[in-house]
Amino acid sequence: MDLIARVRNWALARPRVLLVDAPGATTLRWSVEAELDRRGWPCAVSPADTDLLVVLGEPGPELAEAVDVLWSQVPEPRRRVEVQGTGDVAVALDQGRAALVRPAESGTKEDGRPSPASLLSNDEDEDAHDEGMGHAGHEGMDHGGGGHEGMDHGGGGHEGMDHGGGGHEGMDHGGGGHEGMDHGGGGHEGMDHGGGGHEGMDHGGGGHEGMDHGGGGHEGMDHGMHHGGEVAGLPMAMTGPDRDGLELDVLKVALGPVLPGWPTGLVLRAELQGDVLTSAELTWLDAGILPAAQQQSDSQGAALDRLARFLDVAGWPTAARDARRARDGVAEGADRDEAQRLAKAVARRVSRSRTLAWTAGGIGRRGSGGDALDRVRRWCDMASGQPVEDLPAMSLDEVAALVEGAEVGSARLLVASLDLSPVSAVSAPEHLHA
Amino acid sequence: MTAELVLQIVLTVAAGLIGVGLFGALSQQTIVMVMMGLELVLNGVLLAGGAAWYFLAPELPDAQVLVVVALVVMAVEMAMGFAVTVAFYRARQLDMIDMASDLRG
Amino acid sequence: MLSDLSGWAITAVAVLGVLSVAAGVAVFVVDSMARATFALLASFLAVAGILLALDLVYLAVVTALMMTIEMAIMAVFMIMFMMNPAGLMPMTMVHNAKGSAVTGAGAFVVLVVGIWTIDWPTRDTSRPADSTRQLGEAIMGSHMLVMLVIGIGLFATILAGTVLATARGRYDRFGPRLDSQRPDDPVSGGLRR
Amino acid sequence: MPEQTLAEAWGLAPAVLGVVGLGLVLGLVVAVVDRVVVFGASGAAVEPIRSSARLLVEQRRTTLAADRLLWRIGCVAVPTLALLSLAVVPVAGRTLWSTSADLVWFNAMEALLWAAVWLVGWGPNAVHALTGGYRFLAQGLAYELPLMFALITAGLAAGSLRTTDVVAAQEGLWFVVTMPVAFVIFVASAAAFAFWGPFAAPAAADIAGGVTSELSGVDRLLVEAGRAVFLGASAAMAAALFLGGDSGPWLPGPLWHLLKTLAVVAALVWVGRRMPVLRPDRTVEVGWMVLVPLTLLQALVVAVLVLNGFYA
Repeated sequence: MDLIARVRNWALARPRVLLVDAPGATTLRWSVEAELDRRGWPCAVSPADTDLLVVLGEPGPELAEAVDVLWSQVPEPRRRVEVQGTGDVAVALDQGRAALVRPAESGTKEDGRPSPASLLSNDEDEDAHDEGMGHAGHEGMDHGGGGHEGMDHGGGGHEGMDHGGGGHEGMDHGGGGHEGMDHGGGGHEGMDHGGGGHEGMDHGGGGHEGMDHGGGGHEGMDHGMHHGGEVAGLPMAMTGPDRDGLELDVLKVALGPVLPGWPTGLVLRAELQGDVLTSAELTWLDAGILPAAQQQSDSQGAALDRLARFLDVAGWPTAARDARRARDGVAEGADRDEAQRLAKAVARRVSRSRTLAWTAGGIGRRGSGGDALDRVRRWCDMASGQPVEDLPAMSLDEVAALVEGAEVGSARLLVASLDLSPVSAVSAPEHLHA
Repeated sequence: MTAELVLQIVLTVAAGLIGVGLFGALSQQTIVMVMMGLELVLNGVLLAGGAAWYFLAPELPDAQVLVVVALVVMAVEMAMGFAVTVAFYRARQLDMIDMASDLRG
Repeated sequence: MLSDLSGWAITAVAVLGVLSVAAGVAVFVVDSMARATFALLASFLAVAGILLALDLVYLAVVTALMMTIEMAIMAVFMIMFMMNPAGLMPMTMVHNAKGSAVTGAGAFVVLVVGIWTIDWPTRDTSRPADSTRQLGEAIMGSHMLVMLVIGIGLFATILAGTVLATARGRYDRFGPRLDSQRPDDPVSGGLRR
Repeated sequence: MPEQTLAEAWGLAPAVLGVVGLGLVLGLVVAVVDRVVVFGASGAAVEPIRSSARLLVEQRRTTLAADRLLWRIGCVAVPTLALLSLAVVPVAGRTLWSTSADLVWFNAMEALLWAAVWLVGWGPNAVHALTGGYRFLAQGLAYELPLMFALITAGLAAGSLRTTDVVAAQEGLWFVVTMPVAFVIFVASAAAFAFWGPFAAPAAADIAGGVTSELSGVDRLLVEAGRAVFLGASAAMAAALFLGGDSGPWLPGPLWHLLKTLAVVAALVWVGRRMPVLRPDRTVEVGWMVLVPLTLLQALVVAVLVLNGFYA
């Protein structure tokens, strides 16, 4: 037993951490990231990859709900850590890891939170669930058909998650994604129940918008889709026009509110065809009760942070790491010259990279002036301490217009290249860094 | 076991593949599924060609060449099938054979 | 010549044969498109395994190679076009099932009768040391016409397939006078922007 | 059939175990080198083993309405195929099993890997994973042909599809001298098939890990190990096909091969980690429009040299 405990301790010595920074917790995130870098703890990119879920600051109700969903997707062993202030970062992380290593305590009940067992249980459990629902002819479950679960990590509202089985309506109710998903395994195989709105999904990026027979979310009717006729009492897939002139199936997705390098709390709702986003719509969670924007005191640090997050999305880990280190050095002020040198080096490296220009150039040019790359280069200038011109602010609607018709990857780069913070949902100022 | 018996077993398998493939090609409504049926038939041809080479005439390359031809036919069938399906779908939003009965001449 | 095919090889051939037919049946039984496609791939791989046991290394490996690529592409197409990609709605999309079954079974019976009644001329002939070399020398030598026709046929297929499948021609990309500097594509590729 | 295979020389089970062990070592080497470049040197040798252990204690993730059968098949197939592709790489002058079409075998394993990764993306029934699967299909399709032509070019010069023959044909001159384009494209395509480094778009952070986004526990370990092993196997193959395999002075042959493999891995990681992930819509066009003609041209040059008796 002792040996097992030791192996466990050794194996989990560097847990992977998923950071969720509530609005206003930016500087807190910086210090946590610096601490993680010191410890060599890697950052997770998806809940399945996570050991420690670290929530920074105080999320609003909608974001808290999203974090709960996220938490439900984290496999055991797992631990959730909440960090409120800069002071106790190291302590909280240590406690989190210590709890993670202890096997007995990593049960799902510890938080008193209803944990969707079917997501986390092992295969046997899931099978039991399937059978437990007792729907005859419920084959589809096992054939991997139905609901697109986990479409977005921490996908906001998780609506339509009925454990019962009957009608659950699609997306138009609040939160992000996870439509067609029910933990009990019931509802989304709607054909058996004939109940409420049912949005079954199909894989091909095709949104089987199963129209409900009972009422409920008549989504998709207004997309001018065609009905393929009815089969087994259920209408067939809805399709939508796409840029290639093929009317293929569409899938409704919600990106956000928690993704790597993504402004936490931002939710992008769109229809996905293949990997092309259409009908994009951007919203902030907790839009009504957002705290006053934290004025970034240190524009150079802020630029480096944004640069690091963009580089995360662009998949350039070494440059992102250097940008973070430079940011921390600038913020802490312990070794300013060194930090400045690093900041200049990384800024030069990024702004002069021809591969980055080749791969990320030309995204989002349609809107106001420059493309994503120009904005990133502007940050590089800011990061190396040069004065830059102010950019006009960009509202969420403008961003959504840019995202329209982009692939998921381009959309991610585009959003990462913008300075979106929750306050811009109301007044839309881009911070003036001079 | 004699060579003839093994040959007959392998050929029976090939015949099974051809039979299943024929059923699929004739019964399925979706174009792509019809193509899968045809692929199965050709799969049987592959197998029969290989068995013929091994058991009947290994000194001649003809059976091997036949298998190569069958493979190429498969590739062509797939490519053209998908091209036709895409064109068809683009024009009419359908992918089922029965919906195109007006093409009957 | 039977010494070539050991007991193990015969067993492998029998098992793989059953597997290939079972996978072939599964293609039309499973609900999910992805599963149907990969069942077909399993059938191909089983046949490739038999070919491997029959000393046809190159053909076996090429079958696996080509069919894998085909099936991966097929899976995508299937999911694109089928309203029932993943068994969400179990439904049968067949017509004339009975007639088809009779035809299929009939073809099978006729073939089997033929197979088991013909007196196959199995001879103890010399086996080439390298079946791959035999094939290569054939299609580059005595059977070169086959290779030529195959080459032309594949090239024609590439052209015809592209023409059929795309809705955009050069006038869409470069403007009515073909004088546009940059092609007007939905997504700019890596070469021209 | 001049030389023995490893299976004949050592017995089947020891040979298979040996090759599997070698594959795991190569995978570990790739992971360690990668880690040294990305995170610096501290404890790099231990870290991949530690994260493997971490994944072993982790629970496997199940998602709703997953196509569990295909998902698990895909997860298991990825490392299996990576190891199978190692079966035709010469180790100490012998391959685990020798066919008359080794190069095509390697290529076929790659193609199967392609399908397996798509299954990993399809299986969990989640949008990010599926997007990753699509990306991998597009990427694999565009890099399949350049890789095939690069392999064939080496076979062309050696006049054989057998890897041991290819190594033997390089006694006078390493093939990399006359076919540098094929060498570079082979290594780059191998990285594309292992969706590693600049070709990691199918598993990139912008889609939350893509095909790997829903993997945890053993499943993730299998897929990640498969990627690393495949990259290691490809490096060993590149060393054998283009860098003369185990030829070299003073040191024993296998050590030379290992050193060359390490050099290829180091160069690949060093170059690959200097750039961001390349988006597939950019790389795919390069694959079709540049790399395919380039490899064909390379094959043409080599064919002319062969006819001139250059390699004889």
